[in-house]
Amino acid sequence: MINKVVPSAQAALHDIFDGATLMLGGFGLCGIPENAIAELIRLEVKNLTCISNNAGVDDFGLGLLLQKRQVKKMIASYVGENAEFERQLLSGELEVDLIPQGTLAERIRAGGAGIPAFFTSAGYGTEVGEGKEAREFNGKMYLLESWLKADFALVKAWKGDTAGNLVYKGTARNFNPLMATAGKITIAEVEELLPAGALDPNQIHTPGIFVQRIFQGQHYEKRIEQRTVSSA
Amino acid sequence: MINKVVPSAQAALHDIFDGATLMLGGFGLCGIPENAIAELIRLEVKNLTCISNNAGVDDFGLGLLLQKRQVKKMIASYVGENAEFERQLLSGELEVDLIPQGTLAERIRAGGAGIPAFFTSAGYGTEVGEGKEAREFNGKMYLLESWLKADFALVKAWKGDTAGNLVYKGTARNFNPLMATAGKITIAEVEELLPAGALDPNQIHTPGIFVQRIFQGQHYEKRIEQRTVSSA
Amino acid sequence: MALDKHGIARRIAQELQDGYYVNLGIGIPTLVANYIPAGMNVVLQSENGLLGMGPFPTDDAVDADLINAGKQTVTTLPGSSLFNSAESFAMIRGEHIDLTILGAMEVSEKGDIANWKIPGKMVKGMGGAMDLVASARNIIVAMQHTSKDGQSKLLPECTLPITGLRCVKKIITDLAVLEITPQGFKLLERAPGVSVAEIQKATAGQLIIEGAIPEITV
Amino acid sequence: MALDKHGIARRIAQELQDGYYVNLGIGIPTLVANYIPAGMNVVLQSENGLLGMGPFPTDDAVDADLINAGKQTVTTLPGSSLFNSAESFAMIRGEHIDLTILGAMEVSEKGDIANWKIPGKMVKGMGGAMDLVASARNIIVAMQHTSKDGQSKLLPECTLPITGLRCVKKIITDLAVLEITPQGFKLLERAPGVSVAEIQKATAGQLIIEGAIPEITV
Repeated sequence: MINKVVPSAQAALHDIFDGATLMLGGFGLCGIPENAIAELIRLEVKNLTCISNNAGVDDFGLGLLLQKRQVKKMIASYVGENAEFERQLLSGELEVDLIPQGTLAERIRAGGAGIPAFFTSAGYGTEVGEGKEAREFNGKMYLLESWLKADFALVKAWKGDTAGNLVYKGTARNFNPLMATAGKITIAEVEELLPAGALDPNQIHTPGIFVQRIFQGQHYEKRIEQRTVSSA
Repeated sequence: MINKVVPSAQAALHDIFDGATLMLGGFGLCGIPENAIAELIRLEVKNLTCISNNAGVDDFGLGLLLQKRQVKKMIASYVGENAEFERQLLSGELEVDLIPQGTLAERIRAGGAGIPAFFTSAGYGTEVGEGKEAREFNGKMYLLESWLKADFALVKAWKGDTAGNLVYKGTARNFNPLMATAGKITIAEVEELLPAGALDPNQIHTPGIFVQRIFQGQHYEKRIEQRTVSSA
Repeated sequence: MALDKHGIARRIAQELQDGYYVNLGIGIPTLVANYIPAGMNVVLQSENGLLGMGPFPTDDAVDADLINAGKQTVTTLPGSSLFNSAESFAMIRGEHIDLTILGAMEVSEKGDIANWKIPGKMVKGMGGAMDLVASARNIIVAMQHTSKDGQSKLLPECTLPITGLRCVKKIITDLAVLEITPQGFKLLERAPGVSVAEIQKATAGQLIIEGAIPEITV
Repeated sequence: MALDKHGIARRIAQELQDGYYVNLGIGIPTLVANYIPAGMNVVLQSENGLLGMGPFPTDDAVDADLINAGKQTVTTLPGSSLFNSAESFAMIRGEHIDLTILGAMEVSEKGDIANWKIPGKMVKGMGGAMDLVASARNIIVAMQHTSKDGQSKLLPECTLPITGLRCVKKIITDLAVLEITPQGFKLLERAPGVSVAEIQKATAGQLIIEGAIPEITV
């Protein structure tokens, strides 16, 4: 089997360039590639286009990149937890493309699956549909949406093996498996890196073919946005 | 959790009607819904439109339905293992729609996912593209293909639970999870039926929402088309 | 007396049916989970990738890798399943969800809904709302009848950017239960002690009143 | 002497590179798996849902639930993965496969391929071939140079229904290795002891011969 392991985030992200288009997995702060984000900050790469469902919070996740003004354009579905984001957006410092969440997910899947465009009903009759081709199927209106791809996809998994196979945990899966398919170079960080053969082939979420580089992540903080509990 | 269990193939398939459109999982004879096919024969339903990657062999799988002349139209990608099929097709007794395998898979997924149409490059410039809208994206030509849905999807899984969650084994997965999403009524037969909670939520291939009825299958033959072995 | 948000959630819970798969939006809709009638099997979908959402975890069972679409820590139940965002919206777009309950800033008498943007002021994004309203078979809106400054949120036309056209079926507010009909908002029930006249006053869009309007019982 | 099918497979194996993901069609292409150079990491994809296809099982390890696209029983390897047919063709359509090797009934000098239908005689269906040829970054055809009755299969234009347009990059036959160029079939290598004149005679399409043509070494 092909070995995709690199020793560190530094080795994995060494060729990310100013102006690159990145996909970053995660929903809120759940399942984000913490090590890759830290390395992007260390690299000080600029003018990034970031495709991610959310934009982190002010002081964690993608919010850290926004703080450092490394992001030129953000493509997301919901950015409500980030005041700095809203400030940069309203002041015009940041380009933003807001996309319905299901359309965002499907456009990324389409990018990975070689489907240049598809029809979806989400956003018809709204601002999202402006300038887009609309068509009726079976009496309902749909919009034509195009695929999304990225120079680099940065994803985070629970377990991975040396062949690049990935398994996610809980709702930390979210956009990660989709983005893994749509990056020209997909870089996976994992909580636990295992030898090929340690994962059940029947239970792989991302087959290794989609992953170009994999590394063992360090020091996961896994910050919780809303710690809600019930009494036992 | 909602309980989807019915006691038998007979109970599960009782309302399948003459002229119904069916999807049947499987690739070759691998992962086919053996119990459901046997029940279709017992029911003697006629004029069926069957969507399935293959058409079985002369005396097993979908071939049994062809023998009994229960099939009006077959939608498939490859039917090379079935002489009776080829006879009925060449004689005009059977309507046949041959579709590239990836397009067939994606059209079924689209049916389940509410995507009425999408572009794919497969078949452009061939008979498959005749009468279809073609469009260029990034210098390459693509065909517009529409979703496929069915009145009933008949799928076969390895393990299932009372909530309708399914797990497949090996390459018996193939079209089964896609078809499960695209049936108005999806009927799953399983080798092992378990209580809800027995399967790891992180490792479900088909979430229960897609399954309307599930039953414990009996007497799986699992016939092998080409038993190829190597010396130890 | 107008219903509080728990009252609204309790009234919405009466719309549930055994065997329903339900997507609950953020805010009041989330509270509906607390009022599912005992013995009724209802499965909650969270669009970030969970079917069969359970209650909040006990303190020692909190898992950062298990949240709902509102980013709250949650639990799974026996029979739950986890999946990616494309599969999640395949469920939604493919009309596999029986009922969607969500909040709104405005609803028009035609059933249009606005809940994602206030131009120049608030830009949080639509999240999954546009997908949900474009595809749900049945959409119930849970909201206050009027804004904090007393403006009606039930309008002839939405003034804010639209989330979806002609999609809302029913509205449950602090004052009333209303159904969208070709003629406008049809008043079905009123909050205990709230008069039809009060509801009329708080409703800017066309209000249809036919016969005696019963009180909401929760 | 013309190559036998194992010779063709051996020559094709020289096209493999370390780190390649490869889809092998039914027939001669399947044999290529036997000639992967030792120490080279090549992963075989089977479009029915397996990445990392291993050798045929020993008799006691045969599993009816584990077959390849040719319906033969196979095995997995450490690092293999299994997936559904939509995911499988997402890999193919999304150009994640480095090399596709398949058989053909005809190839044109422009790189068109026909391998799925003989009108009125044979209708087996295209299976995954149309998806593979429409999306593969690199396609090698493995076939006999001529049909059983001696007709050339390398033509100016295909006469049979097309599987895909302008997609074949290289052809490896019992007689020769040829590359598709804008000018036609460029002869790269000839089978041991087979003359350029013999290849010319067996090739109906435009054949480009530049300089000395080396013999295939396998």
